[in-house]
Amino acid sequence: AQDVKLGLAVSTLNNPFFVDLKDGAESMAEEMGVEILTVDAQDDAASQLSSVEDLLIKQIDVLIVNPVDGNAVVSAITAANDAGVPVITVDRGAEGGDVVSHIASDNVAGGEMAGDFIAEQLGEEGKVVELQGIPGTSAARDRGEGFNKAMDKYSGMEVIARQPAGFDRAEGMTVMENILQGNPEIDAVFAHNDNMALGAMEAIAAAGRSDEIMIVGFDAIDDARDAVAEGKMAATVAQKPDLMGEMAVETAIKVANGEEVDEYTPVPLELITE
Amino acid sequence: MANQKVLEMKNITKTFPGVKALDRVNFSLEKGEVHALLGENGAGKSTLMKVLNGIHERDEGEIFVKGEPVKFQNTKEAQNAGLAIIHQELELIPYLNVAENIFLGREERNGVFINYKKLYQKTEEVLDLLGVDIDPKAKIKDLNIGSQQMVEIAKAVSQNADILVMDEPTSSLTNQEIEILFELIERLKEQEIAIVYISHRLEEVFEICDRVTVLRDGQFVGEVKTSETDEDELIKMMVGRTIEDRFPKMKFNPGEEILRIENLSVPEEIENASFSLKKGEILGIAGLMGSGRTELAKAIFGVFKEKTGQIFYRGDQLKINSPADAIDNGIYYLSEDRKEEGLILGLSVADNISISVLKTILNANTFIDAAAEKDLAEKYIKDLNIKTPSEKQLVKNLSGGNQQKVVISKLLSTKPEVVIFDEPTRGIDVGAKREIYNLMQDLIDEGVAVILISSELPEVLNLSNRILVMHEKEIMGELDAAEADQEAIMKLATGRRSQ
Amino acid sequence: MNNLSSIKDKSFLEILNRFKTGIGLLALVIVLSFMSPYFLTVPNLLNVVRQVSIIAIISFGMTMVILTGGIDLSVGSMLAFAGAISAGMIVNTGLNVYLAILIGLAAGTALGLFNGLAVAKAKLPAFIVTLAMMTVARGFTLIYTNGRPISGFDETFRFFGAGYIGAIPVPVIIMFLLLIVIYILLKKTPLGRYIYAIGGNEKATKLSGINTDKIKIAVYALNGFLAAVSGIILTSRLNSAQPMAGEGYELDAIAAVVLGGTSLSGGSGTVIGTIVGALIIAVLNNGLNLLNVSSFYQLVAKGGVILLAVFLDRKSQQQ
Amino acid sequence: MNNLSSIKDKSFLEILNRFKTGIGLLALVIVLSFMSPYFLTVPNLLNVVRQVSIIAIISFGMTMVILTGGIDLSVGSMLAFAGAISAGMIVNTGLNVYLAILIGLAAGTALGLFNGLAVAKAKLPAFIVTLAMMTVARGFTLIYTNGRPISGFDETFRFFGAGYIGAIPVPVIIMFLLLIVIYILLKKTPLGRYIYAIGGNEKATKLSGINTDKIKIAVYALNGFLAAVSGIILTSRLNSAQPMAGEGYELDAIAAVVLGGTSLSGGSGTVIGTIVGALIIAVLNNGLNLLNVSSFYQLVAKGGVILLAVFLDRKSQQQ
Ligand SMILES: Nc1ncnc2c1ncn2[C@@H]1O[C@H](COP(=O)(O)OP(=O)(O)OP(=O)(O)O)[C@@H](O)[C@H]1O
Ligand SMILES: Nc1ncnc2c1ncn2[C@@H]1O[C@H](COP(=O)(O)OP(=O)(O)OP(=O)(O)O)[C@@H](O)[C@H]1O
Ligand SMILES: [Mg+2]
Ligand SMILES: [Mg+2]
Repeated sequence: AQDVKLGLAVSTLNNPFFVDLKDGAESMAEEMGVEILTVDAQDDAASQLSSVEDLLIKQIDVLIVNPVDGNAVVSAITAANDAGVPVITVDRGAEGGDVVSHIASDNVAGGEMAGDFIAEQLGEEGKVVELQGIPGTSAARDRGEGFNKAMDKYSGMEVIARQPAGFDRAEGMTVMENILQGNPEIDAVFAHNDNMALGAMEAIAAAGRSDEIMIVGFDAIDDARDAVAEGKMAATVAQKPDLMGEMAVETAIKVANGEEVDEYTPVPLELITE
Repeated sequence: MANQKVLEMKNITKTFPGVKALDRVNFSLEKGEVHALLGENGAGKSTLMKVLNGIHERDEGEIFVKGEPVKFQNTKEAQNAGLAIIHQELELIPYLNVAENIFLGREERNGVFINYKKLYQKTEEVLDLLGVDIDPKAKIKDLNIGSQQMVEIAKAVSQNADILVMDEPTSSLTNQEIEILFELIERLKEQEIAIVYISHRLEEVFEICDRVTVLRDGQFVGEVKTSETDEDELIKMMVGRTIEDRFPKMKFNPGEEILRIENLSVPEEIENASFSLKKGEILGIAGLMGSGRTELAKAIFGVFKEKTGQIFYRGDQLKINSPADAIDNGIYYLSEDRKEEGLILGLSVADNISISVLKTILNANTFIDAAAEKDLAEKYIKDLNIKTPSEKQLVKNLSGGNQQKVVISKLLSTKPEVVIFDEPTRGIDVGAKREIYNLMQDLIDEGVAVILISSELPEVLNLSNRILVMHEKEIMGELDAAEADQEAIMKLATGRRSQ
Repeated sequence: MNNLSSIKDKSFLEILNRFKTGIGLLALVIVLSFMSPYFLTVPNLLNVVRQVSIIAIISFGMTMVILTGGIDLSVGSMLAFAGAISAGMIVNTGLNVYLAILIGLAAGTALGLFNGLAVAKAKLPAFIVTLAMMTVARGFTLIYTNGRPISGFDETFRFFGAGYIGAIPVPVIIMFLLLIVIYILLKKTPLGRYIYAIGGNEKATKLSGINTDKIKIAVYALNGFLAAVSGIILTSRLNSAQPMAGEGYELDAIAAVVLGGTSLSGGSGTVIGTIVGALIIAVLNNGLNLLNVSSFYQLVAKGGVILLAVFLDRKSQQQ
Repeated sequence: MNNLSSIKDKSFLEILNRFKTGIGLLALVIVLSFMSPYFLTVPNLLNVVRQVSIIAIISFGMTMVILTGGIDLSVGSMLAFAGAISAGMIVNTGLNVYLAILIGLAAGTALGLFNGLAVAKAKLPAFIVTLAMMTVARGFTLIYTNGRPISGFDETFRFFGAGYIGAIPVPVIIMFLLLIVIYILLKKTPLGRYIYAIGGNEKATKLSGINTDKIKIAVYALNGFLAAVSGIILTSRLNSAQPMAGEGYELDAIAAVVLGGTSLSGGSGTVIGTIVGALIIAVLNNGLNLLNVSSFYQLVAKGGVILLAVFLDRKSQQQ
């Protein structure tokens, strides 16, 4: 693996999930002795295209991209294809272009997993609050879709409030506080990410309703794992971002060396419940 | 008390980009004297005083205050050395009240707090000293320009300075207020305070000043005792030639009626104003400050949204809902407040002159014809003798009087048929005043109708053929200028109606 | 003309106007009371004032900055930085809580001081200076935290964000104390007057012998300090220092200030108006949550109501 | 006093100053050329100008708005809205591409027009009006797209964002054409002059017989139009209309304008300065990526360099 230069375009590093992904990739690259150049799009599809263009100027051998958006990333992938640079996608897929390998776990499936878990715990009957991510982002869309798919399966499950809280812990807390005011009866909260779940957890604790309301998050960041371990949260869906990063780099090195790789490598989801 | 020099300025030189504003100027001031500083617009009077106060840094020269060489870096240092200045362009804070403005930076304190009780009390004292009736709690933005000027004066006087610079303090004052100011100056003199007095009104100079220093084009021309000179000599020193009479003998040629106002009212501003105006005449409007002259003019000009009554123009009723309507119909109003309402200070002389007529100097109906614009600006720079390095100079860098000429140029460029001049000669030098009077003559010769609002009664009396007098938002009566005198006007202006 | 009756009319009108500043808020409160039975309840109202405290404290500082004719886009980042520093001192370094808070406050003040120096001394535009500080301070925070939240505080620290004194949440008390202090500062002290004066006419203020640079520096530093207070309360309240905390708060704070009637060009406005503005935003968010308006429509409703509120306010003030 | 030599000095200085507006950019380019072998290459420079075009086009409109003394925070949302409408017309409705683009442009212009009316006629503060529009237009976009991207265009549409004429990318050509048009508009037409005049002294401009309301409305509408142009280029370039496109672009655009020397209080500035400002930001982003500065440090570097660039510029202009 001499002189291989990889490019990694991350959707955002303002979220520990993707920081883990990046850290996994970078430590694997270090272990394997290859150079890796990381750029951050700060969740802006246009900015991702620009930074991929910048990477291509530096003549990388393989592009690993964690798309901000599956459709918009196609332009970036095409640009890489045109420059003869093979592309690997991580975490989110692309809707077009030549992608040699896709490494991800399924957000929709994760949402569904969380929904099923809640239904199961409540005996298929209860009132649930959904804290949504930033409207229009793929994570909010997919996790919400999976969760609501699960809810629709059970006639006894009712989503009594769906409110956006910006993937942000402070906003998760504020929004939950307001929902608590308006809903004397709540059995569970599903949040599109752990940050919002943890914010909601603080709000629920402050309202003294921790015993009545179970909380399920998504991402399995450290704080959430701790909360689950302490019994403050019921569960969080783990996507193993560091593993994804590691696998992406392994695959990229194989591609660079001309070896065969799998078109799709699923990273198993895991529901962390204690 | 004579011959004690409190201030000496030697060989002061100051250059701005493109302008040598001061060229080796000397100036000295004695204890207890009122020393006039005269010169045409742009001669460098204000600049010399700004150099003295540390607002501008001098390029060369020396300044001695009470014998000590000084170089003030800012106004604070100048203040501490006993200097105070009344700025020509009012420098007040619009949203603070009168008391806060007067004592800005010198507040009475009560521990860490402002002692408002004492602040208002001291403000009352200063205002009483000036004999003006201004509410210490009124915000500056709600005061008219004359009252603002009084506040500026009060601010300087309240500093108890040994050297007081007054840069055109009377330009926005009424006769009555000027009298009060002069009494105050007399008292200050008795307290051995030295005063530099800048004004374009020569009669004032003879009334209160002991000595006169004249500047021309940034250079020292001479220093004379007031008692040993006369107006003609001073004018000659200032402009380098003699000027005949202060006022030209106006020749009126009233033609048909062009404008008639019937029962014009604006809530809280104007009550039931009616008058008519003929082509080729000058209708003077006199009145005390706050009598509503400006508001009447603005009402005609379409500034106020709510108004009742009719305006007939060239025989037909005309709806004027905005200044644009007025200007499109050939009616132009020159504001008394050039800084707030006249000029766009950050744009050039040419940009300001052409703004109202840009649409008439287009190439291909779309682009401003740069050459035509330059010609237009240069024509007025020449006609009105505007002192500026070029038409591209920013207006904010012109002297006050030259700024006024720029506003007048803007008005003239529209070739109006009715012109309302509101204090047109404010801050303008003798020579330029004469030019403006001549210009009014030219206007009426061409059949333009002129309305002249002025707080200088001689101006109204000498230049108009008819005079309206206002009091408390109402027109009190009309006088024939040929028969009227100051007394008759004052009678009406103070509310005693003519029969 | 300056006769007494007109003066009296004047101040009567002014009082009426001052009362009217809250008309948008009042209208909002009335409408929401009818629309949701949960809205006009003591717990919910306490909830709202607790929520408003974070933004309100920042917007007090923002009011002063805007009064001088400036702007500060870096408040959100300074907030996050101060919160992270305090949290790091407690969790990683094991420092005494009060000392850690002091260090956090000092950190925020230092960043604000830098803003002030760059604006007043280097004469750079406040927008650019604070935009740069916004990214730099965010970068510092991410570097310091390595992009991960810092969590796990004891009760002493949690008191400031999550505690109560009597029935009143501590952040609300802090907010009120700061409101009073800044109200007095602006109304009763020379510094306050100079802040208005600089925004009204900086040149004239300078000509009055006032060291305008010093005042601007003080205002920006104070703003950094207040952002730090907010950051520490937020960290305590969330029980976690978030590296991305406070993102976008600058817009909320400026909106509160402008909704409250302060002119963006400086020189006029009050901190009372600002708290009304902040309440409008907070009540609106609370109401939309209570009414369970769906996320996309929430955006439309939020914008529309803000526009309506400011429209009502301005109309009523034009008498 | 009025002697010729002094006039010549003046205009020489002026020319020098005009040249100096780009000194921050120049310094940046020189430094980056030394630091990265990839920087000063034709493909990379083309790359940078293509990247800058989206922000640049918005910031041209923003320049005009700011020159009048206003502000527009809604550009990013208007951009997304126009892009989504055009894309929806093509993909969902199957409309002719050019017609779809026209409808998108009209949509952006309509939103801008609303901003203008609210600012000029209802006399509401531009900050609040456009902040409200920012959330409302974002809400509209999300509702229209149901929160999902719209993708799948033919070559005709892709030409505007991804095509080339000769070796030059189409967005770059559009940007340059707009630059020239707006430069001429501001410098050579009455409308342009009035825009400066309003920012300099609105009252005096009105009293000079100019319908200032009409001009402000035109400027905001034009700004909406330019945001729409940007939105359509971006949609075409990304081959997808993103509901969250353009978020935060308002700050980039305002930064470009202010970096380019336009005063936020209006009345002075140029669109040439703005393009220099936009280039500083784009070159900086590009350079930091080429130098592989890690993401958190990039924030610090970005803020620091922007501060330095504006510092150099202002210093050199104070001669
Ligand atoms: N800041 C400046 N920048 C450039 N030129 C200036 C500046 N200030 C004054 N000048 C120029 O210096 C000259 C002297 O101006 P000054 O204001 O001292 O005149 P003045 O004698 O006070 O005139 P006036 O009677 O009209 O007030 C004028 O030509 C003016 O244009
Ligand atoms: N912006 C304002 N807000 C409130 N009151 C104002 C305002 N401007 C002027 N006034 C008041 O309106 C009245 C009339 O104004 P003004 O002094 O301009 O009239 P005038 O007859 O033209 O007097 P003059 O021209 O001699 O100053 C005054 O009492 C003044 O204080
Ligand atoms: Mg002068
Ligand atoms: Mg008047």
